[in-house]
This record gives sequence, C-alpha cells and structure tokens, in this order.
Amino acid sequence: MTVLYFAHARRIAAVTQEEIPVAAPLSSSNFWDLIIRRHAGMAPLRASSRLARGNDFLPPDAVIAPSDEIAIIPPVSGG
Amino acid sequence: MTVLYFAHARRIAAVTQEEIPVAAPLSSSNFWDLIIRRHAGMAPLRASSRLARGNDFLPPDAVIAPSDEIAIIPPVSGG
Amino acid sequence: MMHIEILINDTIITPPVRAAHSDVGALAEFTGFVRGEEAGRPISALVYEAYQPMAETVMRRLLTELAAAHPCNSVRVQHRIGIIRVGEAAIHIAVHAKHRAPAFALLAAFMDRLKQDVPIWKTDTFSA
Amino acid sequence: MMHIEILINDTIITPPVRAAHSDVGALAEFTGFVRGEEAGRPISALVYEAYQPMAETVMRRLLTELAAAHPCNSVRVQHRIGIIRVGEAAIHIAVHAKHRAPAFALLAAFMDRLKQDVPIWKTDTFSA
Repeated sequence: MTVLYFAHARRIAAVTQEEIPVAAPLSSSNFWDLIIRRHAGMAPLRASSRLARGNDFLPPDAVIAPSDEIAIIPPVSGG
Repeated sequence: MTVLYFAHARRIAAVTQEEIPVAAPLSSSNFWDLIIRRHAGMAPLRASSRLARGNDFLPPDAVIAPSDEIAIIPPVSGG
Repeated sequence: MMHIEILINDTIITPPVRAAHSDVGALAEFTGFVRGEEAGRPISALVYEAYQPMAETVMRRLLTELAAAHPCNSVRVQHRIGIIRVGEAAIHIAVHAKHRAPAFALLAAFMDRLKQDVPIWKTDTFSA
Repeated sequence: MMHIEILINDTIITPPVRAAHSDVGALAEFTGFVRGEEAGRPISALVYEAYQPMAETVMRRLLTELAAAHPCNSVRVQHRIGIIRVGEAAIHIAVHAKHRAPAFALLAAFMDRLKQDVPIWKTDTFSA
C-alpha cells in the first residue's frame, strides 16, 4: 500500500509518501490504526481528516486493498 | 420649467430638452397633462415613466415649481 | 467609508485595477457584454444613453446604502455609453472587500437595483 | 456542455481571457488575495500546497455538478500554489454565461464547495 501525506499530515509523518506492506484488505479504521502505530503524532488528525483513493474521497465503509494508493487529506483551506 | 427627455421619450418629443413656460406650481398629474398636450405621442409613457428633479426621483405627491428642471425617465435598461 | 468610483463614458472598458490593499482578501467582478441577439433578433451593436449626473448620483446612493448591509472596501463601476458592438463590454463592476461574502452580495444586489433605478437606456440596435 | 479549464501552478495570476462569444452576456469573476493577517497575526506571505490531480478532478466534478443547476458557458479556475505574498492573488475564477444570475450562483457555490472539498491547503505563513 502506498500512503500519500499532505499539509499537516506531511509535516507530522515527515515524508510525502511511503510504502507500507500490508498482507490483507483493510477497513478505514484498520488503516488509521496502522498509520498511528507508525506515526503517533497522526492521532489528532484521525477525526478531522478524510481518506482518498484515485482522486475520490473514500466512503466510510470502503475496503482498502494492499495495492491501493491512499491519500490522507487533512481539512482543506484553499481559495 | 425645463423638461429633459431621454431614450424613448426623447424620440417621441424629438428634442432632448425644452422650456415650457408655466404660471403656477404643478402636480405630477398636471405635468403629464401638459406634456401630452404638447406631445400626444407621450401618452403611452405616462404609466411606465417616472419623473426626476435634481437627480432624485420625484415622489408622487411632489409639487413642481415653474423654475424646476424635470426629467422624464422611461423604464431603464442599463447594465 | 467605502471608496466609490463611477465612470460613465464612451471608452472601451479596460480590465480592473487590481491593486490590493493588504486588508483586501476578495475581489468580485461583473462584466456585462452586448449579446448578438436582442428581443429575439440578431444584432451587431447596441446604443446606450445615460442621464449622466442622475445615473451617477443614484449609483452612488445605491452603493452607499448597500455597503451598510454588505461592508466592502471599494467599488468601481464603469458603464459605457454610445455604440457598443456585440462582444464588447457595456458594464464592468469591481468590488474589493475583506471577505468574499459581502463582495458577492453587494455586487449581485447592485446589479438588480441598477436595472430598476439607474437612468441608463438601451435606445437603439443595429441589426446584424 | 460547459467548457472547464483548471490551472494549478506557481505562476502569478494574470487577468482573465475576456474573449466573448456572441451568446455570452455575463462574466462573473472572483479573485482571492492573500491578506496581511492570518489567525490574528501579521504575515508577509503564505504557502499553498495541492494534491494536484485530485484537486483538478474534484473541481471539475464540482463544476459539472453545479452547471446542471446553473447553466454557464465556461469556467476557468486558476489556483496558485507555492509562496504567495500579501496582496498577490491565490485564486481567480472566471465564469462566462448567457445571463448574470447563473454566473453569480455558480461562482458563489463553487467557492463554498472549494473550501470544503478541494485538496488544497495553506501550509505555512511567513511573519511580517
């Protein structure tokens, strides 16, 4: 699985993207547990951020495949 | 009294402005009677047009003095 | 106090002055063009006429009134008169404000009122 | 079909292309500038970052969705990323339509949705 970090998430993770090997499909909740184990500082972003795959926001019940590219989208502030 | 004609009113009156001697103050209704006596073609504009004096629309109960400059304002269509 | 600038003349409408004060976060603009059709018939140009001093006075009053409800930093209105060809701009309005909401609100409300109360007229069309 | 053009890059925002089709009567524009204050503190510049392919996709989808309710001829969105100094434009949107009402409505609704759903962020400020 590839994870993309933006804005505040990128600052906390200190990387723009990383490969995280996963053996089986994940729920969004599993995904966040995994990310927070790797980057404890991400915990406060869990409630406010959304996940995206293939330029779409992930619905809450989506299943994440081991080959997916997932972006963590903190609250946006463009415009 | 000076009368200013604009747009459709100017086309009917065939002048942009004219002096009309009046002896006494007029109501808006007197004013229109007078204008229509001079320019019969103005009759259809009476219901749709407003009068103005000193860059302000005239309230319906205004009294027009012999020295006033009155503009006939057909329905506007700017912008 | 909101700064108001009103121009009614026969010169081609130019892009807005974009000079921004550091407290200005939003610029809302409207440009009205002459379309190639008027009352269902193809045209090549329109003629606009203004009762110029009154048009300026009424616009200034409208803007001051609207600024009380929608605080903005400045408004610039340019209305062209004379012959205007299809595709050319007849009106341009630029509203600078701290935030976008009052700028949009003032701009939309001003256009509505302009079309009711400002003595400017389309007087003639040239057919296409 | 409404024509959509989206630019997300680090170049200085330029005035809109004003080329008008003869059926276009209205151009509504919004420009958002960097203000000299962010969260109550004086700043000299901001940094914007985008998840570029997704930002473009989401904007295009939003605009297509909004155009169904507010029919317009074309929309051009330019969002600058990187360091933007106070007084410079971060975003410019130009909406061409036959009439002004759908142009205003699409523009205002798009700005609201942009601030909720488009992955672009202010990431840093430079203090003044």
